[in-house]
Amino acid sequence: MIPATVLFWALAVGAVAGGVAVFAVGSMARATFALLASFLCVGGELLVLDLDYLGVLVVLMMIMEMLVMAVFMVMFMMNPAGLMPMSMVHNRWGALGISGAVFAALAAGIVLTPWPHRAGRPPRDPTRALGLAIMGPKMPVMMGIGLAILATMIASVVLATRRGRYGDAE
Amino acid sequence: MTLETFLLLAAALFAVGLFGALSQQSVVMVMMGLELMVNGIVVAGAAFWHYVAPGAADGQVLVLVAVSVMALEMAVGFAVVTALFRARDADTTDEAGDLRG
Amino acid sequence: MSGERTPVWAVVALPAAVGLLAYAVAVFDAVAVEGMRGRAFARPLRRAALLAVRQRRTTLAADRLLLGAGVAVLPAAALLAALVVPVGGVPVVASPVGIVWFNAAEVATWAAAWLVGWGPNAAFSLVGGYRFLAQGLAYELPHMFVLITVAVGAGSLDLTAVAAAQRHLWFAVQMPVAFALYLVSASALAFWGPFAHPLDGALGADLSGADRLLFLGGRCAMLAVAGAAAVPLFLGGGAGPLLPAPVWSLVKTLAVLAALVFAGARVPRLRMDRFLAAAWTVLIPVALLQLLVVAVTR
Amino acid sequence: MGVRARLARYAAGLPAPFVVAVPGGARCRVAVEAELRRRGWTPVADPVACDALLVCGEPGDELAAAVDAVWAGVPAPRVRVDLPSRASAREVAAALDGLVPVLADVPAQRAEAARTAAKPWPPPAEHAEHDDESGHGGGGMEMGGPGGVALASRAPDRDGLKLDVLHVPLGPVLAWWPAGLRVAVTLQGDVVQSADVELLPGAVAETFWDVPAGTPRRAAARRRAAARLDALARFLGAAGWPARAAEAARHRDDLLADAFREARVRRFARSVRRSRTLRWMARGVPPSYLAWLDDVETTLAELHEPGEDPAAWRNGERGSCARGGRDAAGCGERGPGFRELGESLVGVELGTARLIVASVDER
Repeated sequence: MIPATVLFWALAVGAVAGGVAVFAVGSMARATFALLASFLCVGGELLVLDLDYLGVLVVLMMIMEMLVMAVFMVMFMMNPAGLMPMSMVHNRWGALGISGAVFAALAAGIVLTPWPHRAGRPPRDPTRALGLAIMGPKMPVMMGIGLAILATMIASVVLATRRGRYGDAE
Repeated sequence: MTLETFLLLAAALFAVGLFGALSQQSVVMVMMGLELMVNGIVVAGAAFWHYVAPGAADGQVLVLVAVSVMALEMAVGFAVVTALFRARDADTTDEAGDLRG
Repeated sequence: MSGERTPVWAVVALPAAVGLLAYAVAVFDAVAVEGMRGRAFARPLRRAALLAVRQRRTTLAADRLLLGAGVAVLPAAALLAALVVPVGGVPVVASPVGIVWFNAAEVATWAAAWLVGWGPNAAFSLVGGYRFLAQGLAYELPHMFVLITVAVGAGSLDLTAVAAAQRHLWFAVQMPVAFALYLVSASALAFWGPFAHPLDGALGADLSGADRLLFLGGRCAMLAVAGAAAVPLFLGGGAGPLLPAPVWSLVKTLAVLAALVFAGARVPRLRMDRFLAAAWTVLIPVALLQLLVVAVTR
Repeated sequence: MGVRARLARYAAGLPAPFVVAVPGGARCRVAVEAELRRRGWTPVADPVACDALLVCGEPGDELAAAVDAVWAGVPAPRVRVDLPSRASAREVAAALDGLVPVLADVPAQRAEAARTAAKPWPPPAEHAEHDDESGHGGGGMEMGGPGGVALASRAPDRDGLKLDVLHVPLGPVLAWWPAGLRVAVTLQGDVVQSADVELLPGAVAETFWDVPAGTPRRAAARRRAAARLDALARFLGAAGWPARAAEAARHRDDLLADAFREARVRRFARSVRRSRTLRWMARGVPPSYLAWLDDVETTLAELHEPGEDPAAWRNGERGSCARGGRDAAGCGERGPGFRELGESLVGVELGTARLIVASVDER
């Protein structure tokens, strides 16, 4: 197998490059698939960390999400294929400054703080541990997510359809 | 491939997402920036699980929650954009700044 | 991946095996539509040769990068899905989450369809491409619930463990509804037979030459791998009297593929708007019911 | 010459034909389809995938322009055969024999490929009155978009949004499509917003399916049943059932050649009628295919009745729903003619639109 370090750095550079390409590339369709590439690299990173289930889950969900985003992108954007040069950006330099500062602060924090050492050993099958946790002590988390999903479904249908809240009033 | 390098990757993704969210006019692109930021959190959560507390499954649950948040955020975001597009026939953040203080 | 050392020859043999299975699917299709007399065995080869030597078709302001990506993703997804499918008990990559990996590779066909639809910048292929998203969603949910049902029945996400769990009773018998739903959604995710809606929206209309060969070949390969995965999922993997395990896997795979292709030829292409409503209102509840039954009785 | 030449020669052994139907060329099209089936050269669904474009009949100038535009898009190696509408079976066989050598001639095809080297299809004239090499749409009232095609305009759609509108022609060169029909469609997504129908005439009027006065009763009945089976083949093809469509075409040719077995035709008609899936798919589409099945079965029944007065046949009072007896009672609900097609296509999804067009049989 490829040594983990090489794999890590390759995927890390891929993820950040994909992220940058999202806002650099002209065509909206290419921006969506650059974001998908970035997420696939993050899924790979999770596999490198022996989180098999979560890594493949990220890959699975992100492919579906990015395609739904691509359809909305084509639907709403004026110039989806980027054939007409136009820039949809405001205060580009301000944003660059802020995000640069945030990254510097985070990096300093990461390097300086003495991180605690590992407590305990990773279980033989992390997926089983996750399963038992969300069915056991973390059950409220699962119920919370379930309710949130239900609320989102209802909210998005009500918002997106023309009828709005009061039936066919308008 | 230590905890610090994973956290640096997470920070980089977060920063790129923040730049995108701040600089883009189109709501759909802002949402892409937000997705990248949550993506940074996923990497950080997994790294903390692997390097700091592999015994408990809390790190994994955090990653699960982060992935769900990404899906929900996108769903609601597109619902808002559709409603905005129907009402104002525009999808840029500038034309939706009514609540601006 | 925590799989043990994968044999080097397996990495080379895999594309060859998937290619052969895809050729078998193409031959079944030729026989199903034109009957035996049309030199069915040579037909796919000649058509493949024709595509191999043809010019590529370029349309106005096409997005070559995404079109190329779309055409490459379909066969790549088939190979990725085949990585975790055990043939006679030994997969190329023994992944503990084989089922989720297989499902992720199948969802990649959505990306391929959308990219090939978007690439040539043509109205009908764009319609064929993006409509496949609505269709994919309607077939993916029952497909996902069926795979979860199998995982619950076997108590593991690893395809080898799933095959082992069917020693005394095959899942096709224990959960017949799940098996039927799997066959429906697997052929729908490879947009085959009655589910070839994108192709009637002319999804591949602007492809020619090597692009078309890779895309349609990838489609056959995707169906072939879905058929191969049906064996460990529902038909007890390599188990069977007399013959060794890999031979049984192959025989069962070919049987499933023949059933899929010939049944598909006997039904007209389903109209998308009609079938999607049925998929949401019928297939998903039925899949959930089957999951409930298996979860309770296990 | 290496692998490519050998591959090209191997591929030329089985041409992939695409049959272009032209008004007035029905005799030639039926003969070509029968000959292709005999050789096992199954026609392909779209022109881009074909390497042999067979134009059956003499198209009018507008239709000829459309066929040339499609021919320009067919990648090499390719061959085009224009057959006269009066072509006999022997001429058709001779023309098809000529296909394989032309396709297998690798140097000529390589020259052909170089000549049509990867030039994208130029947008129609009214969009971009520009000189060739500039490639940028200078003229036209819209601002010149990239490559001379303006950006899509927007219009309100049924969900209250203002989305892109595409103006796209359906036909006239399409598989399973009435000869010479062009439907200029305004598409929003995959929903047809408006459709205006246009019939591009052929050089010769269509006479093949007509039942001239005084033809013997048996021949007239066979011709009528064959006409219905031809329409059925097109409908089944558009409905995405290639196996049954090929079967319908085979029965049509057997009927025309008077070498048919009635039991087999009846079994075919019964199995198509009994298909619940087809009935489910055809809801919302005028079910004229059921009326055609009735026609075929009643016409077959009439073949056995003792000496009928041929005059009764000519004006078709007792005849089935032939063109003459169009509004005879009990003829099943008549689908809309081509003229009235426009309205029935509005607000319909693309796949359904093709089914509606295929359910019209204006012989």
